[in-house]
Amino acid sequence: MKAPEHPSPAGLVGPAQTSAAAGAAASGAAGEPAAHGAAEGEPDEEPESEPPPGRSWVERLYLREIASGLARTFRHLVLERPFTTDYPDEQLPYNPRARGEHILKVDEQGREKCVACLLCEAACPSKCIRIVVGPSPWPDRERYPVEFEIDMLRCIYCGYCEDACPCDAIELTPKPYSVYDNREAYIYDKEKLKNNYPQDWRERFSGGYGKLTGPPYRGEGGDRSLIR
Amino acid sequence: MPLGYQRLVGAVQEAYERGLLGKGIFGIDGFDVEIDDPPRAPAPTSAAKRRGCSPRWRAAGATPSSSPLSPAVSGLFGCPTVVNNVVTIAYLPYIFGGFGRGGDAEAGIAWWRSHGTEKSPGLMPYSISGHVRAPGVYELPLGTRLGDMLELAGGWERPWKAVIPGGSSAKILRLPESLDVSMDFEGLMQAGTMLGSAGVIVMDETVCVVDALYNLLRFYAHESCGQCTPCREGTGWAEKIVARIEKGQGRMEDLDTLLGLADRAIGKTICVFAEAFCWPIQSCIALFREEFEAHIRERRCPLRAGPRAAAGERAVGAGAH
Amino acid sequence: MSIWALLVIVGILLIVLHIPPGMIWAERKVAARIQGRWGPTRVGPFGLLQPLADAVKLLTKEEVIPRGAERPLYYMGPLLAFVPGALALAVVPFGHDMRVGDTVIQLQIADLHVGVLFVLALTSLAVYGLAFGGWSSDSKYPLLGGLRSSAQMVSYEVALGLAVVAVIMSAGTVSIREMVLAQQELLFGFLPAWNVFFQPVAALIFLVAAFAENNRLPFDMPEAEAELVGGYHTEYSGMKFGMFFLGEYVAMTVMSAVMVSLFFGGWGLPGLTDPHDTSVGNALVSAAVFLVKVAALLFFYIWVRWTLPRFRYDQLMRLGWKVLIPLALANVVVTGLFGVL
Amino acid sequence: MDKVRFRIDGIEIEAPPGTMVLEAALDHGIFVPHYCFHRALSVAGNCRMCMVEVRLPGRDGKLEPARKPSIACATEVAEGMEVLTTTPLVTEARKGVLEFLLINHPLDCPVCDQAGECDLQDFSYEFGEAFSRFREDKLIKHTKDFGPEVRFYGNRCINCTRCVRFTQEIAGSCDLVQVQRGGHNVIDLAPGRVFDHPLSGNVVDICPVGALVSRDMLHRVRVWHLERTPSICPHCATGCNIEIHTQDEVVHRLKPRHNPEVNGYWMCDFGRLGYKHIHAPQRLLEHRWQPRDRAEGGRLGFQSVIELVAEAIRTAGPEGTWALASAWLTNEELWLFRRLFGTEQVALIARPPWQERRFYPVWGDSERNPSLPRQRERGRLLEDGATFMIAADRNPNRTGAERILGEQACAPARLDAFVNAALAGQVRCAVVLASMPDYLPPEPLAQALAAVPETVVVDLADGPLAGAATIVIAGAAWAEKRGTFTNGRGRTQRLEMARPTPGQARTELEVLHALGTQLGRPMGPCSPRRLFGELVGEVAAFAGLSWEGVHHQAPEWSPHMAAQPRRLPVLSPAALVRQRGGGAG
Repeated sequence: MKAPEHPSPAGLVGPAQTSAAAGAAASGAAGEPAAHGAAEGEPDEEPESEPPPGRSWVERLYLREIASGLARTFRHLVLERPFTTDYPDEQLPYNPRARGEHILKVDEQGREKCVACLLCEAACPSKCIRIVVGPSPWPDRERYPVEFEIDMLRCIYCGYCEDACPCDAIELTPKPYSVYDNREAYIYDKEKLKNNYPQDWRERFSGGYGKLTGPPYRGEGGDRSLIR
Repeated sequence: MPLGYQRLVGAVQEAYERGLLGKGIFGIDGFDVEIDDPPRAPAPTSAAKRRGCSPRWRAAGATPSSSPLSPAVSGLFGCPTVVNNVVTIAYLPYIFGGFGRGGDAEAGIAWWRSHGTEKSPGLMPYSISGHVRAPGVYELPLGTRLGDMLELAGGWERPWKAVIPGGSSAKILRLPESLDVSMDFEGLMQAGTMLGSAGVIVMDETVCVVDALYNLLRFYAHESCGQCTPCREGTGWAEKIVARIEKGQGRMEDLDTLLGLADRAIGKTICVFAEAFCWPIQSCIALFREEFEAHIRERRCPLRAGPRAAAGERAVGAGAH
Repeated sequence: MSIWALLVIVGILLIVLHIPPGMIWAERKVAARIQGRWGPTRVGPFGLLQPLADAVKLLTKEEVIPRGAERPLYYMGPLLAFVPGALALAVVPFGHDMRVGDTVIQLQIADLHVGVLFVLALTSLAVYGLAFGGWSSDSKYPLLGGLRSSAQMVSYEVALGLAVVAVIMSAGTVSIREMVLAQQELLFGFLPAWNVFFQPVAALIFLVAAFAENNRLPFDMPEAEAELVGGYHTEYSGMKFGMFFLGEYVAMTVMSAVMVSLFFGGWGLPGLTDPHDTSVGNALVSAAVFLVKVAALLFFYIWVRWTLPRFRYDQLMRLGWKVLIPLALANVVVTGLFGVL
Repeated sequence: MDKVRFRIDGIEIEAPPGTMVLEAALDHGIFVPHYCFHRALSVAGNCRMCMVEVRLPGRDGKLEPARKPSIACATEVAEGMEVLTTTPLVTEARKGVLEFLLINHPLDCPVCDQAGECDLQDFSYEFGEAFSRFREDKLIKHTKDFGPEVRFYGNRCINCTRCVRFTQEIAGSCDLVQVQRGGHNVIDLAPGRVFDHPLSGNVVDICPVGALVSRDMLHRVRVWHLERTPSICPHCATGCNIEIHTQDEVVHRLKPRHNPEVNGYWMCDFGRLGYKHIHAPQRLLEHRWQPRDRAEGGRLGFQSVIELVAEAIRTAGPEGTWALASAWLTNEELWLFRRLFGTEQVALIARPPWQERRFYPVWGDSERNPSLPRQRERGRLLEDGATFMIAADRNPNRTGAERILGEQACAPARLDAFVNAALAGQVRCAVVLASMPDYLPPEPLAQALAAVPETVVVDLADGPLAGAATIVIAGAAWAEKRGTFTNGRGRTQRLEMARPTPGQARTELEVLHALGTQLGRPMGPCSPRRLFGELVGEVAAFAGLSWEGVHHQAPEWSPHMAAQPRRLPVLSPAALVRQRGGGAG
């Protein structure tokens, strides 16, 4: 099998060359730009799609490329240290502005700060918030959420609810998304939301956690993470 | 019950007894003149103004209304209505009845013109109050020089600082610079203020202008009828700001706020009450700005003994809006 | 059958059955490290028990069988993919002969005189497993995967066979045992007399064809995930899928073992093993050498997998039919000419 | 009288003299923000929000720029006047007013029920400023329940006095007054009063802010969730135009829809709260079979129940079958009813009127309401000087029934005939299409129905009617139907479906259509629109009407109505108050 080294584009060659190229193509010598078969140095292919000019058949065996590829992967295998973190033993620090699960904040007396205005519900693009409004049992406000549910499976953690809240009652903590084995567990009710950012998580994000690397968590004004 | 009110009611009763009021007076059948009791309810000042000839006279609220253009044609209950000041009515007999001149109206008019200036003839009862030795009502010809008037009222031992020439809603004037002002309609207009009710309030150098303004505004906040928005909200707001400045808790931007709210209130209300409470604000700040700034800077009233912004006094305005 | 032969069978079986789990672990680890990850770390030290966990998972998974599946063939598929490949190991010598007392024990289950042909015959049977599995699933992806797989394996078997023909021609025997023994000499005093030096072209063709036979990257067309979901085993779940999985690794092991025996001197390594010594120690060392060689080839399998991209199917076919087969034929002719000369 | 020609923002406008600039502007699509102005009320001019710049021609005929803005609501139009609504003078004036309004207004929009439909929010957003210079303490005013329907939040009040004027001019009760003065100015109940007037709910509608809110809907929903469906109030023969506000298929409130010829801007509290029966716990959600003589029976699917009814009708034969329609059925349903049962052995059941005595319009007492003559001049009043009318007839479509089934079929005598026939044992099967809330059948009727062997009742809720039945079909409430009602004065108006029927309930149209099909009658189309088309063609009283024409606010009167206007008996508010005190409504 012999093929012209630099097959020219059909329109630029003479009749003889054209017929030779056509003959070569007809003889079925069209082949494979890659690899293993032609180690002996036999010319092996006439690609049907013409290769870019200026590349010899030796180059088109791509042996050098294969070898260098193997070398590179081998170098990775032997020399380079993995750069992954060993989650969950090792956790990267969260940005203080990371948006994880919600918390429903309470005041000094443990009452929800939420006044059930439903602005978060209105702002929510995934419609994951469900609030049942009722007259509040306390004299200093009129309405409060009798039920407050967030469907964490629907939530996209966009933080719009936090932006919409007029009384800082809902907040997205850096606590990452939890995993459960049943769907019901993903629907957080009011009690769960109120206690969704417990002490150990707060310590964790303020640098108190063992394998935490990176700068400790600091909220704006120092009290962002506090339940207030 | 105020003395003036008692006298008014007494005079009306007397007129009824003598047959000058009531049905068929002067023996003419069908010539009825009735005088209603003035409303005893504490009507706000604004309701008593000229435009207070309200179709709501019989309704509960004494509030001015956007009045017809001419009450004398169509006023109360759609009838011709004339509302006049007591002073006007009191002078009528002197002028038209020629009272004391033998019932000659011409003579009365001539007598009236013999007083006062060309454009403002006649007499005016000036109610001079404040820092003069003999405060009281002085009936003087229009156009009397302010300085003469104050000397007439006895003068004062300390230098004067300011005068409000035409009732509390008139713009304030600085003394002694304005002692030569002619106390008539035109002269005061030239001086940038007005004759108004001719209530002359004189203040000497011991008077704090801020405190005086606060006093005025407290009055206006109380007297606003509350019908239309700029006056209802503006009077209370201005009072609170000036109270704060007087207590030494003011801020420099408060002065701009005061002038701004005055701008926004003037000319936007049904009656002229907005002007009434805004003109003192504007003139006091214009003429005595350094005194306001001293209050704010020193955080106390410079004219009172001791700092007024004592610790423990409640911070005004925390958390508003 | 002597007790020794039974022991050898058991031993080889044990070794062979442990290679796929090890491969799985190694595959995942090597892949991970090449990609800058850690790979399995949670199950056992260094994640060594990961294959066990995988096995437990596969065994406990629900078996889902498509409604339209051709049941008998569907069940046979995984078996055919696994068993013949494993059987081929019977003729591969795992080490030098071992004399215990009076008995000479061959570390080989059966020394067939037609060993190479036996290997070829059995490995080509595996294509049935794939074709059955693909066709009987009654699903388009497996069907396409099975079709591709049969076409590919049939194509490359020719090249593979022709490469072996050249080796047979130069070795003059079809017994793997004899071939291995023939490679224990030294050439020119320093070069092992391995067939790879006599038949480099055949070795290369065999290597490439072995990749294709095992459906390994860069020739894993039958299960190209991007196009065919899972190829012929798309509809398999649980341990049936596990059998396919196992079959692939066993087939790789067999191919490596055959290749070591045919081209890389089998259990011999000059200087370490002595072909004339039949002591137990020498036999064990030779077995270890064999296993290391196999492991090295298996590593090469993995290494290539995580280095090279997948071929297109037409490229694959073109390479097989237009390059490898002519080349192998030419190689046979050249070998024949040398033999005549 | 000649019209006055003037210009607003450069647009040439003609208006009759006496028109206020604000009205003229709104009529011509130029929006001028306003709070205290309401078209149905007298002009107060106290919010100062509608200030515009008015330029009048001077002596020389040239327009002179205004020194200060005027309020558009109290400025009468004048020849050659030029009104500008967007000059810097006006913009600044609006900003000023909004700043003043907001200084004492609490920022409690999140908990305010008005949020979302609040003029203060809207105007602040559009015309106001984003900040306030107010740094002082806000004034605190009282919050209290004015009456059973209305709660007052003094802090939110902007003292526009619309509510006060409403009680003076429309309701005539003068229940609400402004007390205190200055910044402490606040709305309160007149001494000794309770705001339980039957029109009290309207002050919630006219309150531009959240000061007066509905106790019925307090904290229940946020208005931006509500879907609005135009419809007709069914609770009396007035046929007030309303909007049904629903969220997730639950009706949350009814609001009046402006129709100057029916209800103006208003509706009464009976109608306003008259949606509760839609979600009543006693609501029928499935079809039942409860034979008199046997123990079995139970729930049935729709097709089965229709088969059962058809079987009963066939068994009874034409002579033994009577059908009763209620005055709550739509015209389309009545038309199908007539096609199915004819006009002979049918009768009409209806809720009894408010009271035995019929009242005539007594509202609009000009002694108490000095602005009334002016309103009459402007054509704001309904006939006879009444500001609003509640019909004594508590059924929405008696007129329609009379037109379709005939006067005789709807007369009480026919019902008596049915009762007599039933008690005499001549009736084998009775079909009752009731679907009326709070309907208590009179004692003879209940006895008669119980005496009929097969009684089929289509109704909304479990009650005496459903109790007397052998077959109960769950029907649809008025908010779940499309169709038309013809009100007491002969005006045909369209109601729209605001929510689907709950459970297995079906509209009467579906029931009648399925029944007719089951009986083998040619039923034709089932859509209300096409049935109305048939009705227009077949019944003379509906001739000339069109489905589109009777929709929404189109002021189309039926020719029948135009030829013979009927006087509608209405009630005095005092009587209604007494009735409500007795627990009616």
